[in-house]
Amino acid sequence: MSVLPVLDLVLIVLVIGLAAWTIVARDIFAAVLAYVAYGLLLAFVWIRLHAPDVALTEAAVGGGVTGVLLITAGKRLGALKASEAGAPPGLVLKLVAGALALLVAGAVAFAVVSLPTSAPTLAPEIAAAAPGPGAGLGNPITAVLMAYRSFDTMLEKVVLILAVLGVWSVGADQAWGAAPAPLRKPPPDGAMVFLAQILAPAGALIGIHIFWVGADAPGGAFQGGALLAAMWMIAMMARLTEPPRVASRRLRHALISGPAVFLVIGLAGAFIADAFFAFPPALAKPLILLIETFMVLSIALALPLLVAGPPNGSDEP
Amino acid sequence: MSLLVDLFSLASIGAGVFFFVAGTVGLLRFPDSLTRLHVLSKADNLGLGLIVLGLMPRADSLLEALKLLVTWALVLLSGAATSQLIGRALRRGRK
Amino acid sequence: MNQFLLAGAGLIIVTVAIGLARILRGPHDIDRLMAVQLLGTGGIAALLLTAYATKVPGVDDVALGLALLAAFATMAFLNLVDADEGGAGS
Amino acid sequence: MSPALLSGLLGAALVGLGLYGLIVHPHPLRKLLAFNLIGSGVFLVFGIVARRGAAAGFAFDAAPQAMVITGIVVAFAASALAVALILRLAAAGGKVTLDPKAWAKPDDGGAK
Repeated sequence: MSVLPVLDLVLIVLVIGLAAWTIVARDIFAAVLAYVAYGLLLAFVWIRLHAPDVALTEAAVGGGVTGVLLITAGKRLGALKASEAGAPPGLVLKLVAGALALLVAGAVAFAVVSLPTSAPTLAPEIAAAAPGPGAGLGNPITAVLMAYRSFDTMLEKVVLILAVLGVWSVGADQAWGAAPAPLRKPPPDGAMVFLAQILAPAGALIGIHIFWVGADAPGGAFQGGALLAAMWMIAMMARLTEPPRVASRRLRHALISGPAVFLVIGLAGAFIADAFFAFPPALAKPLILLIETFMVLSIALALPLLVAGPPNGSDEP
Repeated sequence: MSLLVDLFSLASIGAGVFFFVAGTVGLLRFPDSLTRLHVLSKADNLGLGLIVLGLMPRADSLLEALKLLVTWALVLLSGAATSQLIGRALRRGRK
Repeated sequence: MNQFLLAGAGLIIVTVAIGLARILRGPHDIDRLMAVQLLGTGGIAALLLTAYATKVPGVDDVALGLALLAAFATMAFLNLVDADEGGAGS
Repeated sequence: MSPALLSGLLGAALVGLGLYGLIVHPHPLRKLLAFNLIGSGVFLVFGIVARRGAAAGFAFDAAPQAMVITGIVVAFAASALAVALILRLAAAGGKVTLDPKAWAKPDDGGAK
């Protein structure tokens, strides 16, 4: 192993370079694109840390969906004059901010370097306790998300839905209940329709595959759901389908189904198993699979709705 | 046999890397957006394709080899369609 | 052989990163976007090479996910550019 | 240096860079980018804790990694909410400055 350390070093210099470019670039759109490239490279760093699950999430959410969100915002706001953004900071503020940033970065670096040599770990505990008898989860990360720390995962879904509510409430009063603006205004090009017609079904299959293998291999509800979300966005970008009306009952039910099913089964755990959010050993695997299916649905709906933005009256662009 | 596989991988991956280098040089040196678009597709299609070809005999299972192939096919499809769209946007003066 | 795969990965990452100078230079936003697309493809290639050299499991799925999203940013960008020129407002 | 240590130092550098950008940039979208840099820096520090937590027989400690996965999704949700607010601000006033003086009406005597 002699090339690998060099590769790591190159990767890290690159990531820092791109991060620095998002901060110092003059052009706002250049900064946004540097951030998208940064997200792609970060997925690579996670692979080097032996975290393919995180890499997959980072690639789909951090690089892909966030990229579309920021490119849309950057391109729209780039049309504004620079003077509308507020006064640039003075030299004193820059120096103070630089000193503060150096101090904080130094403190974090010191903490990283001086981590105890015998690191505390939950790995054996998770392996022993979380999959439990009969749960049969070979992928420890899925085990943590669905069994060992399942309450956190449920609350995380609630946060996602609160964010959707927040985005919806930003819209104008008279637009309430309408659909968000379509992701593309002019009629789509033939090439884009063709691309979406192949990419979206293929991607949906791959998303479901990644969700399905998540029990034993890298993958799971988050990663699969994020990929499905991206595919729905591709279909909307080519106008194969339109954003749904936010007043739609079916949409709202589907959106909350993930945390709702999770909560109901978790509460039932207090009676049919020995504790709140515990699964009876014999039923653990099918119950976890049921919860995960609805979680995938919630994630795949929530992420595109967050990108699509607030409801929009049909007359207003 | 394994020497033969290694030689094949060596040649194919080497050629793939060459096309990535060529694509980057073109992206930096070519004078306008349309010519840059042209070199970009070389790196996308040939560069990744040759690397996938070189890695395929090293795959542990048939499924793994198939995944490599699908990865390339998806990039090929995306590259072809977006090149078309970018080219069209450029011709209409949308940059 | 593994050293060769890793060297290939490193070489691709370095060259593609040099190509990112297009994000700095522009001149158009579309040129910047092309540099990001090249980084995406190069990233997939380097990822596959590294995966086969270091045998980290699950990397092929990550590459598959990245390949699915290769056109994602470009599609979003072109939709906005087309809308701008349509004269229908932003 | 091991990749874990390198990535940890990378995380520290990202936190510093992001903090600087968050303070210095007047544009809210640039602040959001900077804030996301801080976030991913923190995630990376979590990542090395996970990698170092590799006990015998395990490649990593799954608990911090699972938290990073949920964290990435929550960070995205927060970013989306922020972008919606920024775009609404731009649509409402034609400007995105966070400076209260710029938003004060000329006839109320610059009241804060």
